[in-house]
Amino acid sequence: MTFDSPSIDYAALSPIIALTAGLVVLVLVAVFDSIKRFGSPIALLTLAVTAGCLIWQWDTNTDLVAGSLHFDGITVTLSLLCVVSAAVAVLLSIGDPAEKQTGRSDYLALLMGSVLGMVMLTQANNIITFFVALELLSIPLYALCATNLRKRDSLESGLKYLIIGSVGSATLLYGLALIYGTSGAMEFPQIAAGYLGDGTPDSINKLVGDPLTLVGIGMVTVGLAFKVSIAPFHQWTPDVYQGAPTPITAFMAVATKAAVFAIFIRFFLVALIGMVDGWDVMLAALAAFSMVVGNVGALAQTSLKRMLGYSGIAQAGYMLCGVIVATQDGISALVFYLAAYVAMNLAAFAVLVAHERRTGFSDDISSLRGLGRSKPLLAWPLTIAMLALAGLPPTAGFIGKLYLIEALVDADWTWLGVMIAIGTMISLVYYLRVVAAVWMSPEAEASPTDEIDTSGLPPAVAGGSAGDFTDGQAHRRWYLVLPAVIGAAATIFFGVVPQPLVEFAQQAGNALSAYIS
Amino acid sequence: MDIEWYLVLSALLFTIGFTGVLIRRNPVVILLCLELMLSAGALAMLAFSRMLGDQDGQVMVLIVLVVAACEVVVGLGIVVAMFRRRLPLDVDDMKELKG
Amino acid sequence: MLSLIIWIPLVAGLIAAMAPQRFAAWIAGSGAVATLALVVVVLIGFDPGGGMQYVTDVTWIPGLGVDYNLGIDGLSIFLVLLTAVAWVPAIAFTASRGTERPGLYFLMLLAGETATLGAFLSQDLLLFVLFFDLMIVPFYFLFGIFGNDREGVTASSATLKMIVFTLIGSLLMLVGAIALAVISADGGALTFNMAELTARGLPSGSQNWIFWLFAAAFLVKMPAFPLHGWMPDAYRAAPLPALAVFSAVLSKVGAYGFLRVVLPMMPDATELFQTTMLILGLASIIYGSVMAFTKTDLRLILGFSSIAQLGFITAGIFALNTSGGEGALLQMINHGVIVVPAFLIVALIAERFGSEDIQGMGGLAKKAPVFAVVFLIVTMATLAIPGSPNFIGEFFIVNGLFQTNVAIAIIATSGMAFSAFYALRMYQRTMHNPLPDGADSREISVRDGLVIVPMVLITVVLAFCPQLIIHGSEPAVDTVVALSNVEAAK
Amino acid sequence: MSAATWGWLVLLFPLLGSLLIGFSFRKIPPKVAGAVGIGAIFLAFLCGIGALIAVQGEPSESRHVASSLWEYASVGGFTIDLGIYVDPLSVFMVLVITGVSTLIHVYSYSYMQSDEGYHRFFSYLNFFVFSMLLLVLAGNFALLIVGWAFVGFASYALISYWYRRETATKAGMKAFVINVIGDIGLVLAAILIFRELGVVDYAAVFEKAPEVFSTNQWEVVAICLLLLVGAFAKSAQMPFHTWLADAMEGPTPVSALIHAATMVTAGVYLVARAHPLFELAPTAADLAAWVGVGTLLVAGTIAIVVTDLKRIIAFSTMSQIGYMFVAVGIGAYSAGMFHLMTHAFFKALLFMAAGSIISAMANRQNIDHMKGFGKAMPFTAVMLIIGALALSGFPGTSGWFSKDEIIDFASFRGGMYEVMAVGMLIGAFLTAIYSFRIIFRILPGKPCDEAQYLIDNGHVVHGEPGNPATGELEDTEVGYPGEEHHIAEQAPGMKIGMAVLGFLALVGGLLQIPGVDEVITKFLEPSFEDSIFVNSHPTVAEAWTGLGSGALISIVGIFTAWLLYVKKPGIPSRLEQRLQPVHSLLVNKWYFDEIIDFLIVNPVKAFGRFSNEIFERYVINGLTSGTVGVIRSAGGAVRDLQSGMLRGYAVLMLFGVVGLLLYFLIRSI
Repeated sequence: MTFDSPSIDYAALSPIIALTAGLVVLVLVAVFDSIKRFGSPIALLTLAVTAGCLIWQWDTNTDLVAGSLHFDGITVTLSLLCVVSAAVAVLLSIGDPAEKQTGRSDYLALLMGSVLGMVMLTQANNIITFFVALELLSIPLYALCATNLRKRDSLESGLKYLIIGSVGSATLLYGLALIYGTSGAMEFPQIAAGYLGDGTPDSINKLVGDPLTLVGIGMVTVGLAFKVSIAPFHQWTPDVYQGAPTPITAFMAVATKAAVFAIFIRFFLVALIGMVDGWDVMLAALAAFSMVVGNVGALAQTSLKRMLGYSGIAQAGYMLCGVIVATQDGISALVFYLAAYVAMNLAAFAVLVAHERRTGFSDDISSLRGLGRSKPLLAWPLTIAMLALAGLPPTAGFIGKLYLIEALVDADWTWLGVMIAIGTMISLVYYLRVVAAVWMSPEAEASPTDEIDTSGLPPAVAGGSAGDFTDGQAHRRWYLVLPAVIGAAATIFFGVVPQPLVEFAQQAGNALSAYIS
Repeated sequence: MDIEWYLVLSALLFTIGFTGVLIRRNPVVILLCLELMLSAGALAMLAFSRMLGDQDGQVMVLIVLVVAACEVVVGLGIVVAMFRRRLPLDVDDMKELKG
Repeated sequence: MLSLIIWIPLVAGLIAAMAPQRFAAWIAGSGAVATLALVVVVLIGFDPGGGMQYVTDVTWIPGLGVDYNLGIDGLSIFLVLLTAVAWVPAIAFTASRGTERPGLYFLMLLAGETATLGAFLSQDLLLFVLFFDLMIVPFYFLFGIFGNDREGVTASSATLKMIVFTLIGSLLMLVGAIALAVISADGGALTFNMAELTARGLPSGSQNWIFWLFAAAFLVKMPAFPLHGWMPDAYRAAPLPALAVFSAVLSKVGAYGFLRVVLPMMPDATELFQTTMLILGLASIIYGSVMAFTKTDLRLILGFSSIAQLGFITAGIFALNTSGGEGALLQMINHGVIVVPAFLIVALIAERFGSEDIQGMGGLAKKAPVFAVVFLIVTMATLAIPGSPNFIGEFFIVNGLFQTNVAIAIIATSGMAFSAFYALRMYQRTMHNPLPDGADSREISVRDGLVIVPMVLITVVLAFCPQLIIHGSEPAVDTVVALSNVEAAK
Repeated sequence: MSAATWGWLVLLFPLLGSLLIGFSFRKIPPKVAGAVGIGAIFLAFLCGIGALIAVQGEPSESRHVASSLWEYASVGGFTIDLGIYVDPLSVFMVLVITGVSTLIHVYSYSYMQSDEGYHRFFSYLNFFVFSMLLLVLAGNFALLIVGWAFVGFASYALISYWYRRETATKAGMKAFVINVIGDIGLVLAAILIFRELGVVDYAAVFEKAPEVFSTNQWEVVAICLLLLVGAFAKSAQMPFHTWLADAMEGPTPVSALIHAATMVTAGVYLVARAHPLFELAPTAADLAAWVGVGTLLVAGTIAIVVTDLKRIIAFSTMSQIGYMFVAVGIGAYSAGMFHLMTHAFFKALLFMAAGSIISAMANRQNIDHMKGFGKAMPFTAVMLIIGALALSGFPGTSGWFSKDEIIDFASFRGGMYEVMAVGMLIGAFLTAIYSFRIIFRILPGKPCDEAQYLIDNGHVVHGEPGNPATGELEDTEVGYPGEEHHIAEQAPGMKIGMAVLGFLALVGGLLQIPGVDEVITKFLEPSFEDSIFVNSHPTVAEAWTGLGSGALISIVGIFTAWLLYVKKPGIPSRLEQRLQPVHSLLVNKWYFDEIIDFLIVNPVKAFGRFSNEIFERYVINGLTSGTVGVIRSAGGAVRDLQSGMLRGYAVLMLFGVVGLLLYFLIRSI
């Protein structure tokens, strides 16, 4: 029997190839002490190359690897977002205590692994790649969360994230199994075809109504909802965000949402499009619930990272509306909002990292007092980020909310639009409380944080130096201030001239023109 | 044996795993229970693959085993790190992050 | 040309923020004066009957159907003039008093001017909503950073309450605006162009709830009776020059919003809720006046008197006839012109007495006759003494109300009697009665005089001939009012 | 020059005078300021005469001229233009106002000599005359309201002229608020006129009114009632009169000018000017008359009991204005105007005389302390007597002619107007009593120590400065009219003013001798030719019999006053004990102040306190802090849910999964 090698479309696979290459090089570099210092530049280089490949493949729309990956507009846009947030995470973690303890390149290798998982997830087109990519994305993050061995919180957050994450993945797996069983196929388009049955309306109802399918969809929703921290499954988010080292929190908050929403779109709007009125009300309920829980929860927070965690839950609720609407406008609104969300959050986290380094790990809002007067270069990006998150006009946040509400109202989901408005109203209080702390209150002395007494412990594992953690000049470090300023500038720029970002988002929107109107 | 029995078994496995995670306090045992839940999913996948007659399900099961292994590795890694830090290996004592 | 008017203040503000602090005041002042000059040029070239003029229409976000569409007509020409005129004394007064961090102060003040001018000039609904939101942000910083903490209420918590209140309104308006555009497009091309939306019309069912979304935003902004919870704390916390401009101009955007958006685009709903809005306006008049003459803090007296005046304006707008509408527009400008010097005078009084509570005041007129006469003219205009332009505004509002609902008109006139009482009480408790020891009643300085007297002169000139404003704005008000009463349209 | 240009000039000079004095208060010395003030008003008087000649020059049927400068405001068909309307009625009023004002300016030139607010006084006085002239010359109802309000403002400014005195500022506030209520009446009337007739100018309104309205149609009655509200507020008639008594806080020339001659007559002018409307609404006209009668009786009774000199004269003004309202109410317009003129003369004279006596009494106004000024101040005494004679309608004096003409007209009309005539006669009797109560209490008898001091060393005693009404002491800066006071005997200005007025009070009546020369009626006839009463007035015989009865009543009144206060001084005090309740009723001015406070002022203040303490705190703030509280507690709940316990999260996750599955199972059935 003749054995013909499969035709591999290297061009479309180039982003994944570049990332894998980078990952391998990083792992090798980690071995030799002398060149360990070059970890970050290599990581940045790989990310740059990947971004280049993605942009090179801007408008390809093909199936890859025998249908298991599908490279199209959604992939390009959302992968770019993941790559950008990864780059910023790398920049932020230069000189981060966690990175020092685990040795620079290993830390970055794990990060690269996670990014690879994300890029694959945005392309996943069948159940197997879906599950593998999701796990490839999560497992390095579990590890990364626990890297700051010095701090007890970091270990605790890592373990919590792992256990709850695995429960979510297990549920997801079981759901996928059920869907595979009832639809009879692995690739999403075939699943959709499978659910259509022989096209006769009653067969559709039978299949759609069949309990196993619905249970399957339910469990898959739980798995994905957990990953993107939608309401009832959000409990891990605040703890992990607070515990994990801040660059990782930044990366996790932004990149995971982008990747998981990619698979949300592909899975729900390609595979399960047949039973849209089955799951859209359920998702709407989840979205509304998470908006309320996220916004209300954030009110009572004093730690900035926990507050950003809760705000992440609320923003995830807003973004989910893009999927519920099941229209191209909905997807482009979602992608636009994600892009704005990336810019806002990275600016906020960059400032937070710089502030933490300078004041020794106190992420309490009251420690931000008087920042406006003493460090305007840090204060302005944080203020712009907060105003953008609150959805005030000159920023991309406002245009994002506007685009989302317009998509909702267009598809007769007006009550969700009002829910977004109400959620934003509540969110004003805690976002502006940060702005008030930065600008309007007098200078505050930084409160020292709890630190494990590392006296009795052996030196850090794998050669991590046990130097002290505060870096007085943190606020002037280029790699900390640059992402903050760029993030804030991007927020304002896309707030005033949103058209390029709208086109970027529409690229993703009309990628699914074949499946939805 | 038609497929219902396999599904019932996998559902049973899943619930046992889930309750194990809820009840036990030692992280290592929790990791074990997670393995159980993953294997329940794998079993269901196998059953359906057998019913549908194609090998996709079995390929998936192999991959699931690999992934489960990775998780356990990372999980145990963290548990060891915590043990070295002389932190109490009890899930209920991990209450630092709350509120 | 209009874009120039909108963006010059912001540019001047940015330069003032960057430049060395010594020149900040001069740059800011020149920015404001330049805008004023441009507005005067536009005013000269303005032809009252000519509908929308100086139109600039550039597509901004084609994806969302939003375009950068500016235009000026009878409705907005004089409000734009009021804005440009009001900012100059505010900046001059702050410059003469000096603040710490002047660069930031002037940046925020001028950003406020940009947003307000934008709101008055934008002919695209989304652009209007955007500028409407943008207006409150600079004042949030101004009141928060430069405001003064009072017992029990810190400046930042008072301003937080203000901005949350206002933004709740404007968020509801955002949803309303999108719903309005989407429903009126029903499948066709989505646009936010106000003229287009007015032409398309809206099914009356959806008009009703959209009406209340818009009304909520504008009533909070004014502030009107039930939704003025934020006003006392914010007014007590704010720095006075910024407050003068805030109270004079920003509350007018709310009233202007009714005329520009609600009346033409939702005629059925306006017709349906006319009486409720009249009663709301009336409640503001009565409640505002009653509170004004019980309060003892000068800022709150002026604040609640503005609520009463805005109540008059709302009633005028919802009389839905030319006389009511024109009276309301005239009253908006009169109130704006008189409130700026009023607040600056309160600042001068506070400097002389050390506090703003009128119980400890009196007898200032003894050694400050010129100051007393200026304040007398301001008080007389505030209580709308016949002969002042404010009276002509109130006269035509009551005349308009008379044609729709006689009972409400008569109760509204009681507002005139109350205003006489509280304005005179304010004047007497500060100027007359014996001078308490420890207060120095020195004459108004030439510098302050140069800042305050020009605005008072505008009122005096308008007193002789209010027709200047009426002539310019009547055709535009006619079109809006004609659109709003549905039977005439049918 | 045409009458219109004269009209504009009449308006121009007082305004110029007021601004000139106002702006140059630091540069020109007080003397020059006084001179400028007097000059401005005198020029206005000359222009008034010019207008008189111009108007008389016109043929009789076209003796009214309307001219407007520019269009003041026009919205949706409602056009108001800045116009004046010159006709015999307005010229007559201009002459009375400017004439009397010039004399009062001369009087106050020396009376206010050492007061440190001299410039401010003359500036306000000139502004007052300007606004009064604007009111009288206004060509349409809107401009009338503007004049009306300026007059109100000027009276406020002059009442609280000594602004450092608490009682003065309170009185000023009270006068101004009641005046604003009057303005509101006029505003509503103007709006109603526009709604019915579509036009606001006098000529057009009075020409269109008969076509549109039928007599006693509710609209025209409403318009007239609203006009009456304005008139009563300005002329201090029954329900709105409480401010007049307190207005005596102002300096005496102010009381002379505003609360005797000019401002209080504005209401009478308004009713006369709008007579076509009132004739279409007889019920309103009768109401005006009845209120007039009521006021004159009430005021008369109070004047008998009040002990403050200026307040007695104030209440007498109220009752004389009552007479004028009856006159214009029943259609005797020219009689009303004539009484208005004569009243201006003798009432101003009385106030001036009272002023010089009060100065002599070192600013104390209680007549119980005043005794024996006849010898101490002969000139003032004579003037006082002339004024009292004219006021009580002693035969031969101007008061006699003017008051009795009204009474004759009332009795001529018969029916219920007969009852009014009787009321007026009783009023005349009361007037005679209280006017001579002043004379007999102050002039005869042993001079009190101030008078004695004046007789001995020829100049006035200087008590320490005190509030004349309440008597409690004040610091000298309060605006006390300077150290030296001025009595007519020593101040030339006061003497000239009083002398001329005294002459006019005596001689004024000859202008209108029934049967001989009805100068006023013939002069005003063109203004009232469209009135239905124009050619119906009592025959000459009836007029003279009326005059006879009037003379008789005034003599009897004077005799009883003489009896009570000179012959048997004990009677009044005994009467007071026996009729104690009546006495206290009258002393408290029939408790009007208390009634108004009870009905209007206190409820409004209570409503203010209620809304301030309770409503604002609980409802408005409750609303906001309530919602914030709810949200914050929800936030707390979410935070407590976050127990940090890993197993807790897993449980919630389980609930989430179960919830979803249940939802789907339910859907799938």
